[in-house]
Amino acid sequence: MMKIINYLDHIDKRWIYLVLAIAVIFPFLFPIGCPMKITPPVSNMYNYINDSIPEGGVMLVSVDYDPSTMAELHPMGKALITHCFSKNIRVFLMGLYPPGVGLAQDMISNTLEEWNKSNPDNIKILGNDISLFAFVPGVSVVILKMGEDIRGTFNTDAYGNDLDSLPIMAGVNTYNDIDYMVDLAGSSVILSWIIYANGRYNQKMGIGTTAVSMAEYYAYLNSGQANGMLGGLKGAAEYEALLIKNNVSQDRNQASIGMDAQSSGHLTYIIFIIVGNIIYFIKRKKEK
Amino acid sequence: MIKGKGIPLAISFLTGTIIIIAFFIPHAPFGSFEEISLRWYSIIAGFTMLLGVDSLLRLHTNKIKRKENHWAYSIVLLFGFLLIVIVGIISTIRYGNAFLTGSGFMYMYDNMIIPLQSTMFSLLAFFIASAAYRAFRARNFDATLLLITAIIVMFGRVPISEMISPKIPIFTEWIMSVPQMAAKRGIIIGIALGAIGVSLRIILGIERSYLS
Amino acid sequence: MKRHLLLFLCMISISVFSQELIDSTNVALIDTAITEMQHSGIVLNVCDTPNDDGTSITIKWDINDSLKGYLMDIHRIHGECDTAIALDMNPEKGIHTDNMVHGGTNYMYYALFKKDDIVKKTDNSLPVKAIGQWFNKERFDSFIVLLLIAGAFAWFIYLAKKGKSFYIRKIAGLDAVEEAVGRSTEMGKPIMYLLGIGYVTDIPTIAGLTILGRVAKKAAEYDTRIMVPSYDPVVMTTAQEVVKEAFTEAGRPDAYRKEDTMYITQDQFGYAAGVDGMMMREKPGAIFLQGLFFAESLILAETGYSIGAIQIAGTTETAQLPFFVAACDYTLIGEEMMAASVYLEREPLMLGSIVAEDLIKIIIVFVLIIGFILGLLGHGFKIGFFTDMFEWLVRII
Amino acid sequence: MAISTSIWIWIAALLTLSIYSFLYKDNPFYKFSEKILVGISIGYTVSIYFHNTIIAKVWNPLVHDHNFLVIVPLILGLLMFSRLFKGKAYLSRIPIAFVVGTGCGMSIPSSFENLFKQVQGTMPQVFTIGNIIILIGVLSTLIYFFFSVEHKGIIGKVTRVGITFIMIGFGAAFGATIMARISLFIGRIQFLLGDWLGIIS
Repeated sequence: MMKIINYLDHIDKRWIYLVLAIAVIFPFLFPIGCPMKITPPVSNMYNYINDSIPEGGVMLVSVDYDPSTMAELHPMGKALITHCFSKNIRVFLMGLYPPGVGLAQDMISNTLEEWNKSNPDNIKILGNDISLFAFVPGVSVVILKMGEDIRGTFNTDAYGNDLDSLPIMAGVNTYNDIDYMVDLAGSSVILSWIIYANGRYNQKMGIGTTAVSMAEYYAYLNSGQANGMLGGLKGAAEYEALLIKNNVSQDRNQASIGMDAQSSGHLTYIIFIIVGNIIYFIKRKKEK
Repeated sequence: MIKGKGIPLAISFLTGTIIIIAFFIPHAPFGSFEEISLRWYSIIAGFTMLLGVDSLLRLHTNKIKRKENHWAYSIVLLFGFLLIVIVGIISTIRYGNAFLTGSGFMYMYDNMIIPLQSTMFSLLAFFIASAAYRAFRARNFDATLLLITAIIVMFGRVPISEMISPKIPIFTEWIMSVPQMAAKRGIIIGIALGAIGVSLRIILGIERSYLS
Repeated sequence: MKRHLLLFLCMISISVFSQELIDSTNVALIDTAITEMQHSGIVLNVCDTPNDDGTSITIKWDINDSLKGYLMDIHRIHGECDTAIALDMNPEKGIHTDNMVHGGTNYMYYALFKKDDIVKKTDNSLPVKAIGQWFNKERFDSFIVLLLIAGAFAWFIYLAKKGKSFYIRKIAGLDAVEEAVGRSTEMGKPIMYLLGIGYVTDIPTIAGLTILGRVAKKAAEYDTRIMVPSYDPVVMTTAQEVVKEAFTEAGRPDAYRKEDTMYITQDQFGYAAGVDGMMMREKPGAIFLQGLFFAESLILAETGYSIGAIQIAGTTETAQLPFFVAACDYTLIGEEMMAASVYLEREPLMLGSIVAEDLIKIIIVFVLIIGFILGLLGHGFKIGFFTDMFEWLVRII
Repeated sequence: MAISTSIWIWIAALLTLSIYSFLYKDNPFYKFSEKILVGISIGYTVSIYFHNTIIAKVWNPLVHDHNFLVIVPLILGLLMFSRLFKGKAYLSRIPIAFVVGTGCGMSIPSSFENLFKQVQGTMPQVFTIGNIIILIGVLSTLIYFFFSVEHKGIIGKVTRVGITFIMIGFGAAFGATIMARISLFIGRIQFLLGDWLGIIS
């Protein structure tokens, strides 16, 4: 018995790594398909976009994260864009920091390709249905300036085209012309959006954030400053589940599959902590 | 006199107090002080960063010169640095702004920095696993409490827990929005007061170790 | 700060914007000449923007349903000069700030409401001047709190100077410093002190540097090596000075080794890897992690645990604290770490400042309790008077 | 989906794999990728600093607006490099003093705002058990941070409650952080299996 305990106590780290890697990769190859319960903050956002934005309406998504949180936030952006495409809502993307603009571009090319492949009867075009504003430094200043004049704030899109020349810009001048905005970020920049865009210009908005930061923003949901929230990979997965339920997209997507992996990963950690502590206690008892 | 700490202490005192006063006085010239010093701050603080980059590059050029162990990797580092700077300059000349999508600079960012950085951070998932097994011990009441809460939260945040009981996710949310929030508020208030304390000690010159 | 930034940017944007718009303004004026001008019942209320530096005027108007679907232009009149300061605005905002005025000059404003070819004009407003204020009334509450804190600081520092001694409670992690240094000495192992990946301008790094001074002094007294691998060159040279001073204070300047405070690399994971390797080679008996730590905290703490060192950690980063608590023997949490230098130094002036912080905490505790009672009586038992009191309290905070 | 033919995806995939090879043991592939990451990311940071600060806050005001005041921070910044010269290092205290002084000056008003916000947030508008527990938690945590009172008797018991809240809070944060890290790993797996190998869609 003690031999096993000793062996387990001094086990090579690499076995631990291997167990975790297998636990996370396995669900990708053999999906489990955990059922998903939809939480109110997610369904609120979904319903608002689904019911309250008219056809041809305008949605703004600000991509304010960097690679370190992209795994959680990227699927949210994709799900939101797909939803807007299906409702024929125009989507604008932007980034307050340089990394966000790069990530937003990736998001656009991905969703456009996927959508046009599976919906040949409703082709979406860059510049007509979706666009990405150029990067402008200034963060909260940019948010404020958009309330005065969006065209004057950015001048061009991220591909160097004059905004005035884009069909998607028709009638879009300030926040008044944007029906809904979602900020995707893992940092406190969400607060700047809430304080300036919502506080000063009454922009209707939703939040997409990481699992770590979720707890901070409940207060803003309660106060009504934001009407919906997607939290972490789970939030994204719930949104995808809603899209599938309403036949917007057919197959399970990134976040939903990721959720299986997340589940098995968490269970692995829990088992590690428990086993590690059992060994610790047995050894301590023996030492006494 | 110039070599002593007198002048720097006076500078800290003056800049600190002026900014605090300017916070309450919108009238010129105070109104613009905060904005000006913020701009200066970002310019000067950037040089601290440049100094670090300079030391790092110097460390590696020296390694190459002396042909120390693994000096070839230092060449890789310098190559990476020069590559992105040159690409950045070329992109700026071609597009007017290196941060435009489609410029070579952003291409390097998207396809090299993004994957490398996120992979680097994801290594932590493995280190946490090994730490969970080897270092996170319920050695006392506090640590036990911490680990139990962590296990509940990890479990409650994934769909499996719903299959066992729908109450588990609700309980997890409650932990996040009630006791977690309370502790966080307390700690934040403490840190805010502590920061005020340290700031005042520095402005008043009681704390001066940073000038060594 | 954000106010000023905003002001500044609005100024820039409007200056760029207003020049571009001169032509379109003319067009708008021609329009008004062709169509029949109707009089609108709207009145513009203009006033100096409060709490600013005297370069803006606030224009307000009442919103009513008759404005639905209209777009609004606002014009500023100064002598002969008529300038459009806002074009095609949605009137539902009810407020606009003109940031392009000079202090002390009289201006008048009027607005045009447009829909299809109907244009309604308001009367010219009363003349108004922009005046800079000497005190920002919105920040009165902050001012009072500042006075309170500064007063408390001054009072306790004064008491300390007069020779009053203050009590400071036990901080377990700091009492363990002696034990950790002692045990390292017994085992003949060095001590390792990590300042994290902050710059010398970050407050946690500064706090870490002061604690370093105390720990180094203990190390000098016990005649034990202290190693400080650093992330930033400025932090490194500062740490060298701090350690040198501590050794001199302890009367052991000969034992100081400059090369023990070394530069590793300014790269988060490179630093973690470098320090990790050093831990495995040198097997320090005690490891201090005091400063600004991010994702590397876990890697460092786990390696330290695996080599069996006593670990004393401290940071203000709430996301990293759990890892420290789980893997280290002692952890200084947030404010404890900022107070640590005072605890170790026991200098009367510094102690005074800690007591002052506590006084503010007591005030906060009382405010919270009073707020709770008022809230309970007001909102819980619906007693109007207490509701008002509660609202008043929330408002002043 | 089939295996990718894009050269960039191959580069990203190979770099990703070489970083993961570190988990087996330190090796030349890992060292190569790590060094290239460090090189590129400091190059990137320097470019950002140059673009957002030097050009926008020094060059433009100097050349276009003839605002010569910006020379002062520029000189102060350059003084920072005196650290590298023996005997002149004391000059770098001046910019450090300025930056630390400004930082402290600014941290005081912003700490106030934080304080006010947190205190206000704790004042309950509605009476639920949750709000009362939050109040108890905030008060006891705050009392834990009292330094001038001995933690004995009633205060000792209250601080015990405070530390319990703190540990529960840490446990929750701990769980959430783990969740974020594993999401990152999942992201990389999706890239490797999906974008690169095309095994999953």
